[in-house]
Amino acid sequence: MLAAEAGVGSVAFPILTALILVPVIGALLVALVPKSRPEIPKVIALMSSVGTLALSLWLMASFETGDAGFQFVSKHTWIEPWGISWHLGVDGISLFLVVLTGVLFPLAIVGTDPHHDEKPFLAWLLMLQAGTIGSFLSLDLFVFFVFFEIVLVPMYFLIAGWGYENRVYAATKFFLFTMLGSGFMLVGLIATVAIASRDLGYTTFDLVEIAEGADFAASTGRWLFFAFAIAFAVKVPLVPVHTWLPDAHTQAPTAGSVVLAGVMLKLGTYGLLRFGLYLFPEASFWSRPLWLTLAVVGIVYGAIAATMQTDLKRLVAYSSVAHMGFIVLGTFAFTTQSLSGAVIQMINHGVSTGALFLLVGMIYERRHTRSIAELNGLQKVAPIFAAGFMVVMLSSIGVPGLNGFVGEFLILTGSFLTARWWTVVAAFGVILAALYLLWAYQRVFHGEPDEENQSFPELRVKEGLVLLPFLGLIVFMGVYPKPVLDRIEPSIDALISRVEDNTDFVEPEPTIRIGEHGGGEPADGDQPTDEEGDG
Amino acid sequence: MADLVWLIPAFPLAGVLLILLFGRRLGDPKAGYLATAMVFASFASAVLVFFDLLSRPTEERATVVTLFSWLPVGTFQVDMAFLADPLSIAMCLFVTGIGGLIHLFAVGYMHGDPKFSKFFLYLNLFVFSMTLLVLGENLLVTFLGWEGVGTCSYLLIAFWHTRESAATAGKKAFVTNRVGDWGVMLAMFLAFSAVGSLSYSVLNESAETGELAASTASAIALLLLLGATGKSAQLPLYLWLPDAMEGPTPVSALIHAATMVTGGVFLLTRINPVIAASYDWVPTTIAWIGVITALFAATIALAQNDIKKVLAYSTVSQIGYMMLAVGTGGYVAAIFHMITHAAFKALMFLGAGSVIHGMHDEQDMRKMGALRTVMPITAGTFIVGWLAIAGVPPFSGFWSKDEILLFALAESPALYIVGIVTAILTAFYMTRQVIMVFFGEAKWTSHANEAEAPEVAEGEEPAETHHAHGEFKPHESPPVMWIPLAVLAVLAAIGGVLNLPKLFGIPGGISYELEHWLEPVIEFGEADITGTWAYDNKYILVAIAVAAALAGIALAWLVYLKKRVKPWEPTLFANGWYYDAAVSWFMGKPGRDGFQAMTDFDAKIVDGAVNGAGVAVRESATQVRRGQTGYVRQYAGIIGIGVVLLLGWFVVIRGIL
Amino acid sequence: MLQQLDTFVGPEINWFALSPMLTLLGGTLVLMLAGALTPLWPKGLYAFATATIAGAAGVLAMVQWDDITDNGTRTLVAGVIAYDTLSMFTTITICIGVILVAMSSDQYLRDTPNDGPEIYALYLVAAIGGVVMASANDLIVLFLGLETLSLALYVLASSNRRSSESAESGIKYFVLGGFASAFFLYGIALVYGATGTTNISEMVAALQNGVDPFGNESLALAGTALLIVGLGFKVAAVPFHVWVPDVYQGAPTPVTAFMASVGKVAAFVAMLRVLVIALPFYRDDWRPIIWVLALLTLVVGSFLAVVQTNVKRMLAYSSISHAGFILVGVEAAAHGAGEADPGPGMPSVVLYLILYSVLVIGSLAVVAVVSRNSGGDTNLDSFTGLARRRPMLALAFTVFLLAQAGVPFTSGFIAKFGVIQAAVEVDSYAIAVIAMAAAAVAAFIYLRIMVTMWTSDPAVGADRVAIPFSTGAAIVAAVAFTLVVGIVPGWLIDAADTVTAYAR
Amino acid sequence: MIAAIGTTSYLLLAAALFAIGAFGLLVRRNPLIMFMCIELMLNAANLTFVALATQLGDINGQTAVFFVMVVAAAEVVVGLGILVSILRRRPGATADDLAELKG
Amino acid sequence: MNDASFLEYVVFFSAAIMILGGAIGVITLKNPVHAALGLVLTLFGVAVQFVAMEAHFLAAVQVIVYAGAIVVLFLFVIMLLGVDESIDLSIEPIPIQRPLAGVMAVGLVGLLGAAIVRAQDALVINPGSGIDTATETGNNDANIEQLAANLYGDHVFAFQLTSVLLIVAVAGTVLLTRKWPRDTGSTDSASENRSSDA
Repeated sequence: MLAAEAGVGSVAFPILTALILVPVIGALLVALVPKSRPEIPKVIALMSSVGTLALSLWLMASFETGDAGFQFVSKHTWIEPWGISWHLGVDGISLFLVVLTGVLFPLAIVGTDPHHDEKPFLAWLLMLQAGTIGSFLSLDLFVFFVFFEIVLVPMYFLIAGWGYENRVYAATKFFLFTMLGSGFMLVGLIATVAIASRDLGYTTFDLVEIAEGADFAASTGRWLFFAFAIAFAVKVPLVPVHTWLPDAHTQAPTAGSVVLAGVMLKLGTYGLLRFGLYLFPEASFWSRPLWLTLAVVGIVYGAIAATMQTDLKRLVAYSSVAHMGFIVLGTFAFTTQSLSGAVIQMINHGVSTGALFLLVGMIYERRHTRSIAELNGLQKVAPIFAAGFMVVMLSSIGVPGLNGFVGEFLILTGSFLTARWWTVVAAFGVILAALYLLWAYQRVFHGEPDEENQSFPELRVKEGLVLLPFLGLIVFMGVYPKPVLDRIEPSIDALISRVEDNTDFVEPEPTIRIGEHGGGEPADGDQPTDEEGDG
Repeated sequence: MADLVWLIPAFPLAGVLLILLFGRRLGDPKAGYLATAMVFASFASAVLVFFDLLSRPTEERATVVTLFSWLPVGTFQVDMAFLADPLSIAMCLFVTGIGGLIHLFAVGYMHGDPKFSKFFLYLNLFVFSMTLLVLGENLLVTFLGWEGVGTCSYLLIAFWHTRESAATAGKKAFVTNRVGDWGVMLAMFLAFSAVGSLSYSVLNESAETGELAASTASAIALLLLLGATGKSAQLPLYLWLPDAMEGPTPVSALIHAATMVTGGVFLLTRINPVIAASYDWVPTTIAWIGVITALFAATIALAQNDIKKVLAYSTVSQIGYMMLAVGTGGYVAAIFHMITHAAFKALMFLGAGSVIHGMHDEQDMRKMGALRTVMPITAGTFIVGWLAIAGVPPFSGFWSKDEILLFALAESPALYIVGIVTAILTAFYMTRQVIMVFFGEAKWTSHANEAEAPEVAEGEEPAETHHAHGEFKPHESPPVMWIPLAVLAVLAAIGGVLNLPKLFGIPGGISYELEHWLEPVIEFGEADITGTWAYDNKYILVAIAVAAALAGIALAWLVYLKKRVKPWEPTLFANGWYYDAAVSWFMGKPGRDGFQAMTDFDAKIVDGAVNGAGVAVRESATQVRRGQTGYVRQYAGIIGIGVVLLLGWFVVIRGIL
Repeated sequence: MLQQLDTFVGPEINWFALSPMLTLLGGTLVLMLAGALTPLWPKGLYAFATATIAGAAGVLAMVQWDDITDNGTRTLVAGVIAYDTLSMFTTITICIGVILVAMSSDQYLRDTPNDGPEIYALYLVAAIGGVVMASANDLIVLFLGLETLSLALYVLASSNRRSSESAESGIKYFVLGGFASAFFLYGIALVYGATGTTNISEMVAALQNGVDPFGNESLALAGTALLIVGLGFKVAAVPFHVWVPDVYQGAPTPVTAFMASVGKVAAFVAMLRVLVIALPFYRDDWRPIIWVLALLTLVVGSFLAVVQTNVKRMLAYSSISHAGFILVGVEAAAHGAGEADPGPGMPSVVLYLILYSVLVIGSLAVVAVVSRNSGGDTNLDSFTGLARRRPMLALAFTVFLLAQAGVPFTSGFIAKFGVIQAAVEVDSYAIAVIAMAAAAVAAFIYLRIMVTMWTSDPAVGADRVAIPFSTGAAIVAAVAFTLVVGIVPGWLIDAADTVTAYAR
Repeated sequence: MIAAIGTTSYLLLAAALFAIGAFGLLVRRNPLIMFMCIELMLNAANLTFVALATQLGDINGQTAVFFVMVVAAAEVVVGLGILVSILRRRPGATADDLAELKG
Repeated sequence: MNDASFLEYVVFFSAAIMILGGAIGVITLKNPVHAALGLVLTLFGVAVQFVAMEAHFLAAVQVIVYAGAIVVLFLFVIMLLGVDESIDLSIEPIPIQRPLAGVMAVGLVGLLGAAIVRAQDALVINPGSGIDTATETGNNDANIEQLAANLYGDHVFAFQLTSVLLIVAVAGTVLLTRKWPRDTGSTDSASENRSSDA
């Protein structure tokens, strides 16, 4: 039913392809700049990334609100003998991830500077952007896998080349961990195509055609789904395959951490939506107790681990584990609220955690330490910096009125309908989040600064300008998320109805009572408190 | 007119933005006056709305103003909407009114503080959030305010963040409140799954029409109660409030006495139909939590020497009374007491602030005494507050407390007895405080250095705060500070008129004003307990209450002024029944160890497994590598064995078998 | 007597069809003669001539490809040579290999110094052997081709007489190679006994119209076992891989490249000929063996590579694990062996072969360049900070390594993808998953080399490496091929898909 | 025509010869003798070929033997060439002495 | 059994003893020269078996090429490098080598033997066109002629391939035996080329 709208709103200009190509071209140009002109690369990188941002904003502007299907679809045969086509499209789920990618990279480029070899650094960064955007846009299994896999390379080089003391270990761990995961996905992906081709009568890697045309036997679908899910679980990351994340985050250069937390982790959750729920509705519904449990474990586990970290960056990394747990919880709760919450939480987590990493990076720039113990009293010497950190932190804690709350609350509200007890436990994550972040804040910013921290410089103008968009987004998304939600919801509804078509799952609709203002959908007689398909 | 309700939060918000932009330029004291002006403007608009509602027939006294759709997802439609109805407006009136006075006081109190403008930024932000809390049309907007005031209280408690104790207190307040918020959030989820909406109208309506299952209603009520215990500092979550006294005194007055801490009571009142719809034991639970907290806190207050700590515990105790009222159905009484308490407790806190100000940041009552001579206005106003809280007629506290005790007895004698005992204790420890501070002989003449009293050293504020004052000599505060005191004193004195009972002499025309006003929101009123023994014998209750108050005062008089009886201040009370200590120990020791263990598990076991795999590969490879000896004959041997195995497979297994 | 001679009529020989081999042969003779008669050729001319000859052969092969697509496949010279796209694909692959190796050899040989016509002649002869192996339709011919290739490689391996390692590798390779080919020969004999012929076509016919399936089977099975031994040795399948690390490390670097490309290609195609084409009748017997061999090869190759410190040796072990991958493809081909549509197995194998050949030649060419100024030392240390000294060279090597790791947009990914696809389509998931896991393990060494090149500063006094032109050209060509195929592989896949229509 | 002695006897003899050759290659350290062992194995193959050719009445087997002999000759030439080039430098080197490359 | 078959037995077993004895000699005799002589013995034995199987031409080639050329080459190299008896066979430096070799040898014999024995009663008799032998056709050259026809007929490609093989041998030896830097080596290599091409 999604294929039906495929092609709607497609424009003459292949904007999606352009979104991928602009960074690539930028990267090549940067790489080609002669060593003798060290100032040029940054300019080029900035131009290309800003160009990408502009394109993504244009995409968002011309996006058909209320259209559940894929838009701006462009499809060209790529590898004909294998039935692979360059098939791109964007829907409510991927739209804002693309925009987020477009927003984060210019900020990362401006806000951080590598200490050596700026040229390759920028080139890799742009490559990374192309890869992430590509994987968000691709509607062809092969294309998706290609991009999903290619992002490892730039990230690997960013960490290994510009990271901190243990960078090589962290980078290698990250690369191998993810590659191992995606190995399973590759097999599963090919198997999916092979089995689907038996139903379709022809071989194609086209996501939509497979999803529409093929119906997998329950057991088959489950195996295939798990092959995919392993890769995504590693990427998200879910406990217990999360241990690459703290190392990668801690060792990565600031820009790397920002991008890693901002967009790359989303590849996992996005994959779960697009290639789990959409491609294998039956299997993902069947296996949801597992995922819900893993998600909740991740929330609590990550929060607890974060509490006891002594390294500020590591703490933020573990908080990412917890936050991503929320997203997975929402994904596998199968309600409009939880799924919309999951999608919007991807954006919000990208913004908040990205900003947090940026700030931690600034602290490291100034003090050359990430150890919480060595930092104290910063609020006295750098109040504005502290204020910025405070706002970002509050959004990460999930204080209403800031963006972090919107996602978490929607996820929990929706999950409560279908996964009550998991939600009850997950809600503890909210308490723990306050605990570890405030404690860290107190240790780092409160108290009297000792002599090392006396000379801590205040927020510089450039840094402030970089931070400003983040703060703006944090407040805006917290106060008025409606425009975003409106664009997300149709795709989510389509996704859920797809799950309902393929399983005995029925999304529980709470009773809507007379006298309810605001446009609620007409009530169906579902008993609100009962939990369909649960347990 | 009532559509302008959005102005009420708008003004403080504007204040926030203005100070955010120009605060540093305005500086001390202009920023303060700006903030104050904003709050009073908000108060004015509240008054406007009030009269608008008043001009309407009773049943139409509710207007919903929807600004925009906040979280619209499928069936989950939450608007940023305000509900202007008697309850919310009543709350707004005293929140903004008293808040304005406290702002004014703070201008004087915070004079000279380097972060003067930031202080008022926070203060305005708080008022904004508080108005959101009370005006919220649905649980989520209320929650927005709820969390907002929590955040502001965190910021303000930790206002002097260079002080470790302040920072810790702030964190403690936030986290403890979060525990309560957990309940509130779950309540919201439950409400949504039950009635598909978070708006109070829908929720209450469904509760009244009985659509809401008793089980669900009870669950919602209890979860919200958990939230209330957090926000309103009841057992078991009260312990952040005493520490919150680390904040500047106006903060304690505004947030931790008058307004925020009553949020829980307000919330429960707001959803009173749900409580009504739930099982009978739910309100009873609320009542008992309230009354036990009241007694518990009162006992602790007996033995405190920090002037603010006494007030803090008395606040906890008084809110306990309100909870008792809520639990026994006396919602009006609860609101009534909330308002009167707001007045007199704010008064007393500000008085205390004035004293501290005059005493140059001395908080230990043992170092005071006879201050009435040097700061008469403060003393006078404080005494008014004292009489009010002690429950001496005709001061406001008497009426409200009496109303609550009436409902308590109507519910069960046990509640009543505990309540009366608490009343006696209240009168006692307040008298004790008044005597220690304003009467007796002056101990400040031989002002000892801070080193003697540790908790004083703790209560030390940054020296630069009061550079303005010269060498030590208690002095009266400037007008900007005592004018609010005076106004509040008046309110505290005559506050009772809001809801006079039908008693001797009192003309019926002016009685039960508040109850009539709240009629549309709260069905359950005094009318519902008519026929109970308590109702028929009001006079006796009044007599008992007065007697209790006087008894407490007299006793304290004997003990602390006449020194007839040796003071009885057990360390058990002084240390708050060691409850705080126990909790802190638990969090610090086993809790922390548990977390550490989990973290080690992550580092050693989970990550260890990953690295272990790597090591395993390397090790096994090193072993296999030994086989590659470099001897060509051995290579041939390996090949030969391979040949034999292959032949074995083909000839034996495939061929022969 | 006389009239007997009159009655004798030899088989008609389609000279055109044999032209690639004849070109190579003629080139060999020309090189040796001219090289001998005119001792001093201008530098690099040998390499150039070799490349030209190989190129000519390759072009001829392409021409014949068209002929085959038009007129269909057939067998030549009394049915001992298969004239089909499989042989042509291999021929082209081998020619490409020869061209690149010759180009990258030039400077190396002059440094050794070991310049002269012989080595190039041997390249060409070995190429002939490889082509014959790949297109043999008769086991005896196949054996002769194998020996031609092997003997040439033995000599080439030990050709650097300045280095004792080269000599050692030569002798090791020779002893073990002779050992293995003896097994292979004996296997041929046994199969001959079972089927009464060495000709593949007749063999298939004989087996299909079922010679008594009980008795002879044992001979044929034993023969199959020994054939697998011989071929397994050539393709370096564990446990017949033992020679690979030592020989690859000891042999002159270009020769190593030649072995890893041409040698492997010929051996694997010969394996396809023998097992898939000649013995589909016993596929259920030998498929499990291939499965096990693939498993062992993947695991041992990847694991042992991790603990190496010498880049050439690393590449040797990685080539073993690549062989494992190709064996996965062979295993997939086994499922459809002998049927009308043999499935994607064979195409995936030949695709992997051509892509991997270019990769490994390119990688070893870089190694050769780097080891020039480190005095032939190929330890990992000599790559330290290469990115600082020679960014472009480091970049090229990075591309090759990433491709070997199977990163998208490189030919290596296409190769792995094809093999895994083939395996999955015949439902052998287990080996596919194992292969991917092994690839992840093997990726470790590529990362290690890359880290050494990029993230560490060069040792003091490590001067910039001079990149000889011909080698540079070879590397550039290899990089271009790697990336182009990585991005637009369709044409090559189409070509590879045709090999399933083999002649027999 | 092989009335009395069945082909099997020849084949068994060849198998034995083959095994002996293989065994020798594993136990002898002198490279020359290792070569000889390879020759033994090749001869075993030859014997097998001829016996089977006679059995099958098919001349191709004998032709194969002819080729094998050529191969053997070439192999020995090359092998001895390599060997000489080594032993010139390291007289009396055994196969075990050539074990610098390992691991 | 008649005389002919008895004679065959004698021939077969004596030849078998020669073969195995020679082979044992090769792998046991310490002195390379003796080993080479053992090899000769084996080769003669094989030749005898060829004769017994009426493959006269192969028998002749066996004697000439193997016993003649190859063994002589061996002996030549041995002389060139000097006979050394330093290697003591009683000790085995690689511990498990001999057990390994034993296992392999036994395994080979056992498994191949098993295969052969199982195959024996199923071996088809003369399905092929048959081999012309002097005993059947009076023509003494029958075997040679048939072989020739087969060689230049069906196997002509292989036959030509052997020349390539020889080129390898030549080129290889030239490469291996040439002295560096290049000097006279070129001329003789050239002459060898010509001879091989002929």
